Amino acid sequence: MSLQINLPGLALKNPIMPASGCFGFGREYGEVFDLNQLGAIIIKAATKEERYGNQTPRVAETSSGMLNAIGLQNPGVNNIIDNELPFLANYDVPIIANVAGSSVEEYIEVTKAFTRTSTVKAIELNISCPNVKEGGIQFGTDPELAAEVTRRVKEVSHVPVYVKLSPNVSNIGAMAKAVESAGADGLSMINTLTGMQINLSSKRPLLANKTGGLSGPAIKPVAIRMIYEVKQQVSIPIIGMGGIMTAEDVLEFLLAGANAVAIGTANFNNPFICPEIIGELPGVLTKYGFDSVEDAIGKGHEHGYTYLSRT
Amino acid sequence: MSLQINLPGLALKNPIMPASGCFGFGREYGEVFDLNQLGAIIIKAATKEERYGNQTPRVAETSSGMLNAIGLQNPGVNNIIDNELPFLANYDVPIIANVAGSSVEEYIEVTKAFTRTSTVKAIELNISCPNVKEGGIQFGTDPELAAEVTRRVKEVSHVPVYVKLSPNVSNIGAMAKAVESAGADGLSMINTLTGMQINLSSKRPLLANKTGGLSGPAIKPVAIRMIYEVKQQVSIPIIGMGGIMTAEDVLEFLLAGANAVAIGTANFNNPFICPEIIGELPGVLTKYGFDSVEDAIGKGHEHGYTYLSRT
Amino acid sequence: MINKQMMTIVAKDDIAKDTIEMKLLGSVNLNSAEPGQFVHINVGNSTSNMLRRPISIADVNKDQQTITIIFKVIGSGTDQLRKCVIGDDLDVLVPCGKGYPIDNLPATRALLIGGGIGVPPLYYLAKQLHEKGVEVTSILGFQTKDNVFYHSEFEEFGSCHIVTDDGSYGFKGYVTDVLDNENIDFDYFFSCGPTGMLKAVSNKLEHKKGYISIEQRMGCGIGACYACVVPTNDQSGGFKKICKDGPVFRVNEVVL
Amino acid sequence: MINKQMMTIVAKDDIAKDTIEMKLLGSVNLNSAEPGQFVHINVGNSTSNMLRRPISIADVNKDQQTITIIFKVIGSGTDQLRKCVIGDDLDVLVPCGKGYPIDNLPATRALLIGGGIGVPPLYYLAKQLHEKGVEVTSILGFQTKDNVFYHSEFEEFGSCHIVTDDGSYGFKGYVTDVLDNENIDFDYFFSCGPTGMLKAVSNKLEHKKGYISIEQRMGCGIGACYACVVPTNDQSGGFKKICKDGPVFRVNEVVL
Ligand SMILES: Cc1cc2nc3c(=O)[nH]c(=O)nc-3n(C[C@H](O)[C@H](O)[C@H](O)COP(=O)(O)OP(=O)(O)OC[C@H]3O[C@@H](n4cnc5c(N)ncnc54)[C@H](O)[C@@H]3O)c2cc1C
Ligand SMILES: Cc1cc2nc3c(=O)[nH]c(=O)nc-3n(C[C@H](O)[C@H](O)[C@H](O)COP(=O)(O)OP(=O)(O)OC[C@H]3O[C@@H](n4cnc5c(N)ncnc54)[C@H](O)[C@@H]3O)c2cc1C
Ligand SMILES: Cc1cc2nc3c(=O)[nH]c(=O)nc-3n(C[C@H](O)[C@H](O)[C@H](O)COP(=O)(O)O)c2cc1C
Ligand SMILES: Cc1cc2nc3c(=O)[nH]c(=O)nc-3n(C[C@H](O)[C@H](O)[C@H](O)COP(=O)(O)O)c2cc1C
Ligand code: FES
Ligand code: FES
Repeated sequence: MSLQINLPGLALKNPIMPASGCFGFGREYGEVFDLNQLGAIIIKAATKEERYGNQTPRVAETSSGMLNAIGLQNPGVNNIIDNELPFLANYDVPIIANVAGSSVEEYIEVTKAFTRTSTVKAIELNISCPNVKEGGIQFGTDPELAAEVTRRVKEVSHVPVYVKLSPNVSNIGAMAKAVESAGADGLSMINTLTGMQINLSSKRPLLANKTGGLSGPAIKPVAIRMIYEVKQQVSIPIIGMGGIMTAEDVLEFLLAGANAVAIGTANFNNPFICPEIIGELPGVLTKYGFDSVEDAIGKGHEHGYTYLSRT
Repeated sequence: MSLQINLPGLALKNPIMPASGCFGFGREYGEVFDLNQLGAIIIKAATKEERYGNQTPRVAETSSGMLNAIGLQNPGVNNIIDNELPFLANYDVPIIANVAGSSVEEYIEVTKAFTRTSTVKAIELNISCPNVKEGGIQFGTDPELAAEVTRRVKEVSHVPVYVKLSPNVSNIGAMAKAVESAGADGLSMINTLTGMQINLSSKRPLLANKTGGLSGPAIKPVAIRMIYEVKQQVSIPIIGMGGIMTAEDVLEFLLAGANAVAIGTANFNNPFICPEIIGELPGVLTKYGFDSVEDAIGKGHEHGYTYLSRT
Repeated sequence: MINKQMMTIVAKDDIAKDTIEMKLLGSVNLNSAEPGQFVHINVGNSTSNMLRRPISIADVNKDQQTITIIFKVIGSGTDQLRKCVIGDDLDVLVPCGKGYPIDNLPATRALLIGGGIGVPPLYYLAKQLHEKGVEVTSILGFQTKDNVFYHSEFEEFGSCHIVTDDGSYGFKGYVTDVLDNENIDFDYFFSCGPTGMLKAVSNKLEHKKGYISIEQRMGCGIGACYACVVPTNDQSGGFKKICKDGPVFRVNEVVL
Repeated sequence: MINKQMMTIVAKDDIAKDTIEMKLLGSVNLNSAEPGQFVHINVGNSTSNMLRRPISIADVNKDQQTITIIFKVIGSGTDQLRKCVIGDDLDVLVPCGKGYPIDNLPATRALLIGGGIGVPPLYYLAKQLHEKGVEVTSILGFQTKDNVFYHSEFEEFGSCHIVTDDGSYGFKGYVTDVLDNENIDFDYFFSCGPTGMLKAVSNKLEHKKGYISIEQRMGCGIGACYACVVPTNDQSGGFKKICKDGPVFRVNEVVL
């Protein structure tokens, strides 16, 4: 069965890729399985300069999920290009670079830096970072700021730009439409929901950063809803993510309207999850009557309701 | 140990109450345990006229949570006053009436109707309903609409008004401040996150209404974060809810800044959950060094960070 | 009165494909349980399978204070239940809903029509009717041979026609084909099964008195959450809660 | 190389209050496991306990291809682990991290200082040092008598001082009190325990060569997620990943 999917800039052998921040720059998982099996790899967020990130603890466990507040730790875009991308260039897998920043200028500079490598096949624009200049409002929660940063990044990018949407918004459709009109080639959704856990013994938030991003199966219904909603409002492709643990979950995302999917938290539970899901996907597609991945995309929008039956 | 808490209009023997929509009008759970044990009861949403609600299926199960799309089914405020409140008046438990509507006028009329009974001790203003006149935008996602409806309802209400906030917003603090300035006596948070589940066999959203509200432990980190955030921005009391399953969870909400809590989804898993938690709360408070419920409220905002230790 | 009790699994058998029969020993008296009622089982913990699963009472043994349930594994909850072993305790709400109102029914010849996993509640019903001296005929439909269960058990109470979709066991066809082909005499019918079957049966037997048992996804299982409503057929805009007013209804009482 | 394997629980014993010793039989060769390394155990399923739990390797039996772990029940994951029984399979990443680099260490007299549940990794270390002919002295601190474990096991390799906070077993006081009171001669020290203890030990022994083992909440456990970083002490703004570069570090290599 064909698992192939073609998206702007990305010829994917299958729709499965590790999500940004959950797979580093591939080295560690590369010791565990052959990365050539993957549809693509989304690398950890890059900022202009090296960043240490937040204090620890940086992760907490929640019911069917986890919180993280890594704080965009990374060696800076130039170090990534010089020291991390050459390793990934050995593989026959498209690399998607996650670009972060706290000002439009930083997003532009990071994107520009990536133009000097041919290893990166697409940009994932991470607009969930706070906009320092505008007083900490997230680019990801204001349609105008989001459109602005998308437009400016598109001007300098030599590869397609996928804008990664934050779910912490009142109107996800408005965000999607704003970045689509600003020229986004695709969407990537969803990033984490902002959450907190308070430790009863220490009587304070468990994460040193206080709040963290909620990921894992807990947020899957929110991801599915947002993708379903956005799919009806835009025509650019969607890389879906949020709580995927199984090949069935992948199909649910495809039905909702995702063209490909990314897997984050599940890697921590099972380092082999990506290749395992790739292996199981054809069987699941067949079981539910699909001949290819392409065939299933958006099919959750068509069918009439069928009643429960306990036969 | 004293579990008592006094909130505007509500002298609670303990801070535990069933959440709106998860306890009907108390009759069914009243057959299972003595309702006099409860701190308060928040009854199911009331609209002006009788409403049948959405088509079935109305519920779906998700990882550590559930989706519901009941659609505000209720017999209408007058039937509630005539046929449901007399039953609840037999108990020595304050009743909080959840008021819903799809226009400011409807909210006002429902609230006015409740002035003819003395059984209702407070109003919980459910602003998550779509505003039909303004084209379906939720009152709960627009600070100005929220303030407007709060102000108008306050004008006619003879009891304190707690505004129930929706978590489906970019900026929960702005919502909270808007309704506080409009005269809200308290907040109730959080309502459900909008989600969806797609059924793989039928290839369509499982709920007949397509989307539903996500509740249960999955959303607890979002609830804790929002309460913690709002607590720092307003001075009115907060009734906290979202995923409470244990007395430890209740303490986490108190530390985050809730003055009392409501329990929803957990009732379905265990019909005795409210009295059980009331029984366990004193032990949990003592274990973590508190002498009363009052003592624990907001204490998660004070302490410095203490390191992990595996002694 | 519904009570919440821990019930111990005292027997467990595979009786057909993915179909398991379990006997549960009660810790609180089970005498009030009626045919058509169900149990609401907690199959998870606080993070997985938040919602209880409704399963019909397939039999009650008042001497031993056990109830029998028969369930088919179709998803995560029933799969979890399948993993339980003899000796395990289950957290159960019992008995839920209203059963077949046979106590005051002037029935003399009853026809029972069950489909698939709708068959279990009819077994205890057949037994009770038989004890009351009512003549019982049953028609049970299954997908295929592998799914068939309780054929001989039903035959103890009267004649039993089995149909399968593919004819691999009994007659080939639907339960309604038996109604067409056999001239079964009865004054009341009782049916439980998939909605499609219930509709077909209700249409075919529209001038007969009967009761059907229906299902819907449930939240609370006790009548508080309004998840499981079904509109009534009387144009009044009324409704019933399947978990509390049902799952058994008079034929044509509710909209299928 | 880390591998993911199913390991069978072949022994399980309560050795102190809420403290369990388990022997796990590997299905993949365990010979490369070193003292100080840890295993990363999946204690849940896809919805509960998403994150694996890091537990130190307390001993390795190369003949039997088993490893021993000792853990204290402090939360939902360790509680889940406690519920596992002999014969159960655990999904384990093994071996993780870098251990105590004793192979090329010119140590002749080693001092081991452990606190509470930081004691387990020191056991396999003591054993290995002893095998290499290094003289081993240990100081082990526990809260109270009920928490003490492995006293005689450590005595097999040399003298072992036990302290408890309340004096209910061994000396009353902290591990650092033993350093003050006894004149222990050593060239290298190795320590594992709560951060407060590691700080006190590092300060007291600041002119000594030594290794400490530290902990942090982990995501991946293999170096990919940056959850478990610790800044290095060299003012360069550098950092180490505890799961991959540690959990063992040279004393003063990282900021405690
Ligand atoms: C009154 C009543 C009596 C029943 N009696 C029996 C019986 O005797 N034997 C038997 O095998 N089955 C019976 N069922 C159906 C049984 O409840 C479902 O098969 C079961 O809940 C499926 O759970 P799951 O976790 O395996 O499936 P999943 O699909 O994973 O369940 C997801 C959610 O949907 C609900 N759900 C799924 N299918 C159904 C369904 N058909 N009806 C109601 N809820 C459903 C589940 O309870 C759960 O909340 C009965 C249903 C009702 C309403
Ligand atoms: C390298 C290393 C080796 C360890 N060796 C041992 C050992 O040999 N024996 C032993 O009993 N314990 C050991 N620990 C601590 C052990 O990992 C925790 O006690 C355990 O993870 C707690 O899990 P829980 O679910 O019971 O607690 P919870 O508090 O419910 O866990 C919640 C989350 O916090 C994490 N967490 C909680 N406490 C710690 C901690 N102290 N360190 C790291 N993560 C934590 C958990 O892994 C989980 O992700 C070690 C920790 C590390 C980092
Ligand atoms: C530890 C961790 C680090 C993450 N870092 C990033 C990041 O650097 N950039 C980004 O866009 N998303 C980041 N994410 C979000 C994920 O890419 C993904 O959108 C989210 O976790 C939802 O998917 P999941 O439920 O499969 O994890 C991170 C998530 C986790 C858990
Ligand atoms: C079945 C169901 C019905 C609900 N109905 C209402 C309602 O009528 N009015 C309202 O304000 N909230 C309603 N809610 C939301 C709950 O009151 C509560 O805010 C939410 O479920 C979070 O709490 P929980 O996680 O403890 O369930 C409903 C929730 C559920 C699960
Ligand atoms: S399931 Fe709650 S009312 Fe029927
Ligand atoms: S736990 Fe992921 S890098 Fe250490």
